[in-house]
Amino acid sequence: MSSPIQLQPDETFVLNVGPQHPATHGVLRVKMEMNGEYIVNAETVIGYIHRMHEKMGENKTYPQYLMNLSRMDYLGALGYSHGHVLVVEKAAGIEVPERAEYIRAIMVELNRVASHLFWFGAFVMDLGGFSPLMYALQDREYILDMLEAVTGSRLTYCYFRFGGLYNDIDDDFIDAARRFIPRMRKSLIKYDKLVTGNIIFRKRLEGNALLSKETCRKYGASSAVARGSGINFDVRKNEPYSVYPDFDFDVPVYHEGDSLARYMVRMEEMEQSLRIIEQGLDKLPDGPIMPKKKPKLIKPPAGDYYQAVETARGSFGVRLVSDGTKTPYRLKLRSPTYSNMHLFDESCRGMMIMDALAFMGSLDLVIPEIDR
Amino acid sequence: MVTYFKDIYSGLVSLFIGMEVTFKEFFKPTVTVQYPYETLTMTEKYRGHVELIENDEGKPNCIVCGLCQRACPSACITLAGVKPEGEKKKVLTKYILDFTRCSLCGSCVESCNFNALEFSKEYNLASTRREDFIFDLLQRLEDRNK
Amino acid sequence: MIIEKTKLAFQDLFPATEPEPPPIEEPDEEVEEEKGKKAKVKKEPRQNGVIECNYAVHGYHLDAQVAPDQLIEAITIVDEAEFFIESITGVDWIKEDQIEVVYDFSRYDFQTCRVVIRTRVDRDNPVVPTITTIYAGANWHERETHDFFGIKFDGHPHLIPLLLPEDADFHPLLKDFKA
Amino acid sequence: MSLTLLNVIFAVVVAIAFAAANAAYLVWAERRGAARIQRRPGPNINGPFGLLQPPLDGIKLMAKQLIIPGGADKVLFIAAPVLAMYPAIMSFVTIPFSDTIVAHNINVGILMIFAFASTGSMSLIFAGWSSRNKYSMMSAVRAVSQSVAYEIPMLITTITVVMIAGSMDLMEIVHQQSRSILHWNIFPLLGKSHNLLMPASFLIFFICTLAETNRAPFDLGEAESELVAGFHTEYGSMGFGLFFMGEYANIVIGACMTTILFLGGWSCPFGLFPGVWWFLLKLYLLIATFIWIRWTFPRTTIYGLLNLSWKILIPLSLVNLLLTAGLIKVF
Repeated sequence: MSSPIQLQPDETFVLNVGPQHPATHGVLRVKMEMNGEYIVNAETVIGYIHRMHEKMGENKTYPQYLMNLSRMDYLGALGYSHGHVLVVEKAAGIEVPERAEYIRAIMVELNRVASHLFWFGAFVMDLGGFSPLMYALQDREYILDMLEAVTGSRLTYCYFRFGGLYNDIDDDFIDAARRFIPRMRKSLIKYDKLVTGNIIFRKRLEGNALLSKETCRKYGASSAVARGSGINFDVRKNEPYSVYPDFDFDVPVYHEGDSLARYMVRMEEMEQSLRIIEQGLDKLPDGPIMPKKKPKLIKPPAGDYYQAVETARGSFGVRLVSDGTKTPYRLKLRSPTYSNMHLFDESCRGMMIMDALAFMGSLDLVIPEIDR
Repeated sequence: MVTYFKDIYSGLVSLFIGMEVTFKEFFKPTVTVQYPYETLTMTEKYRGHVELIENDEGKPNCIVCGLCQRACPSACITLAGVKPEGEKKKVLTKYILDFTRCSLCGSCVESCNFNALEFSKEYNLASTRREDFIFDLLQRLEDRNK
Repeated sequence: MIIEKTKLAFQDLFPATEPEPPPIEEPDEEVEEEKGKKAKVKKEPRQNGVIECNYAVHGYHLDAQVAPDQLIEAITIVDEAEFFIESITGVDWIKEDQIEVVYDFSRYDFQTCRVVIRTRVDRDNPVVPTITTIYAGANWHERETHDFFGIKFDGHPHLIPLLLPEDADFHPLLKDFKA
Repeated sequence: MSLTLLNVIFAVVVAIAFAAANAAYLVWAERRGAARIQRRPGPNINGPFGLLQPPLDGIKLMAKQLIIPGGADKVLFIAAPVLAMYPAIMSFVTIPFSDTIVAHNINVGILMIFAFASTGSMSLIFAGWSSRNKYSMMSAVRAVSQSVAYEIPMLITTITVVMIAGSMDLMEIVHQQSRSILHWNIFPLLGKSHNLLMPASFLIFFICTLAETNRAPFDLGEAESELVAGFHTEYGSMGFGLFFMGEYANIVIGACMTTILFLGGWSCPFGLFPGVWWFLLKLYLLIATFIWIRWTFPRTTIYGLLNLSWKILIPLSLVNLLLTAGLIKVF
């Protein structure tokens, strides 16, 4: 008789979670050293879908690189494009018409809601509940339909242009967005009843994976990971960009630092995004969506430029080093999940595998965005 | 002891609330589209792969300036044209779109100053062969006019 | 103000370690707006020192260039001031035969201050000390920078390719890299 | 009823057919039900309402190759899916569907069913052990602790019912509840016990049934988002199919037991027209609840599950047992 796995009480074994595992939502691999169900040590292995976006940035002209940003994060693509166009506009000194900025903000927030909805569904699915995913996708479809009608694509938008936008929005979009807000609020109540209040769900997440402020700082965590640990950090508030200072919205902060806090932060962020969309639609000014005078060839003056934006997954930064030519000299993309995921190795030690995977879900991972 | 029973009670209630939600959803109509049997019409601004626009005579508007070729980030477009004797404009003889590399960014359509390119509404593209996605747009234009 | 405080802390680094500080202090007081233009004109590699930058133009407040051996001290300053690590990256200045390692830091509170710490090393022997002892989160960033630029982080606990395949011996973001 | 050879063969064939048909069509019902809850149509292409889906799935599974992973323990690997199916089929032999429809009634029917049910977790252990897969192994370990934890409250609750009925004969238990809804063991007003905590007992039994059959929210053995597919990760083709069918057959057994012990078996709530239809109605309502629960709740954790059992279910069921014993003595 051949002997399967030998398990001695003091012996550990290595469990490969991934690269193809249902809980990793992509090609992420975590090498877990396990003692029974407990994780002794974990090492995350990333890079399975590394595409070297940064090198592409050095080889392509500025407008040609636009479409790459939306390939970084397929769930909240517009936020990333926003960071890129903002840094290039800042570097090249392109004025953006106010209407364009408002539309950008509305679109980014819609995209953020869509992204959070998908995260919500996938997270609950990680925990074993399947139906909330379907409900979340119904609402998300509505957003994607709206975005498709304007941008022409459903996931990998190439909508923002340096100085403005590709398309203007029409009344249909505004109507649809206005109809969406009450619908989404109703859905949020439904999710609250179905998931947030559920005793099984709460028991699983309360006290799961406590992250201290210090850990967040040392790893540079952002988004709900930081805000769930009592750090009031949102780039939209801390370093206001675009037209965000015009909007009245709150940053939900929870101090527990557990997975439930991270969950609650994201759920409340959706409501805040709805508020921004509402205000954006009310305040939307008339005017052009592209500046009158826009340089034909974008050649930012030599120098070093940095722009951070708050995407659905946290603080996304673009560092642009220009040498005054039509291609960037160096384009660094600072992806938020990269830092958030880095936390995982250290924090999951001593956890049971099911808690660790719940923790992983609460980090809101999008693997192409980590790997770039 | 009181909290013990309270926990059990509130836990049970939360479970029943959840079940009530799914019970209500059970009787609502379905929202999905039965894809091969039902299809959706694409919105006006939908971006499928690019297509040539024809003029009144059924010839492409393209004047072979090559701007789209240069604007393309992934070098999907290959085009060629000749200048017939006695004509001012070039005439398009070849327009190949390598759709395997195209990311539908729209740079080509934007860069075109002669209203020669548009997005198609084609989204039912599937094949097991790579060559099927290398489109001869001129051919497609002729096929459309047949 | 945190910007002033951090700047002063940085300035302390330079006279102490470099006996003959060239005109570093001058750029400090320079009008910020000119910085962008100045950088274009400047051919010479920048002298070590700290510059206060125009946030509206560059997107960061303080820009400190330090020598590799001052790095740990500089990072300790930002760590003590409770900055969080944003990213680490490199820039290959092939014309000057140097690689610049760039550390980005920012703050969680509302005293907005973005700090960039850079250090330059020779392309032939790119070695900088690791900062993983101070910021645990620098681990992946340093590995990534090692992947892309071949910079060796001295003392790094696990310097193996992260994003590139594990047998990768090339550094794609170097300007002389040919695929 | 004399047990002839013909009788036995007939009973076994009917039991297998019933179990298999139930398993197959419960998959369909589950998929349709889940789809309705999620506002999709579910399988609707093959046949009217997709009714041909289960046989076609079965054909597909049977046509596939059974892959035995290298280094696996072959005998146990093959035995495990069979073990998953057989206790369910065996249990059907003794379950009374009505006064007349029962393959073979024995006077310790409850004992027999629990004896077979406890071998069910053996199949998970065998599958987990023999697959030589870490996920399967972990799933098997979970399955053991789960079945140990949940058999206790389940048995204690059953003892409560047995005490009320004074018999371990399933027929007898049903007969005692047969007059009206108020005589059912779940509603204790006119029954023998007068124990007002019997609804809690019913709930405990129901939860334990969910846990024993590895249904969500207690599907820790399967836990597809953690352990890939748990004990049947390495199974393909009909090996997987048998596990799948075994799961549903076990659900049917669990629901049958709940019906018999607490819901009065084939008796009508108003004492009219007792018969197998009432039994089936109650049975399928319970199964619908199983499906409904599965598509509503997230999964528990292994320690949450054990806490629930040891801290809540076992004490409560013990209290209930003592109370019932006392009340029987009093009245």
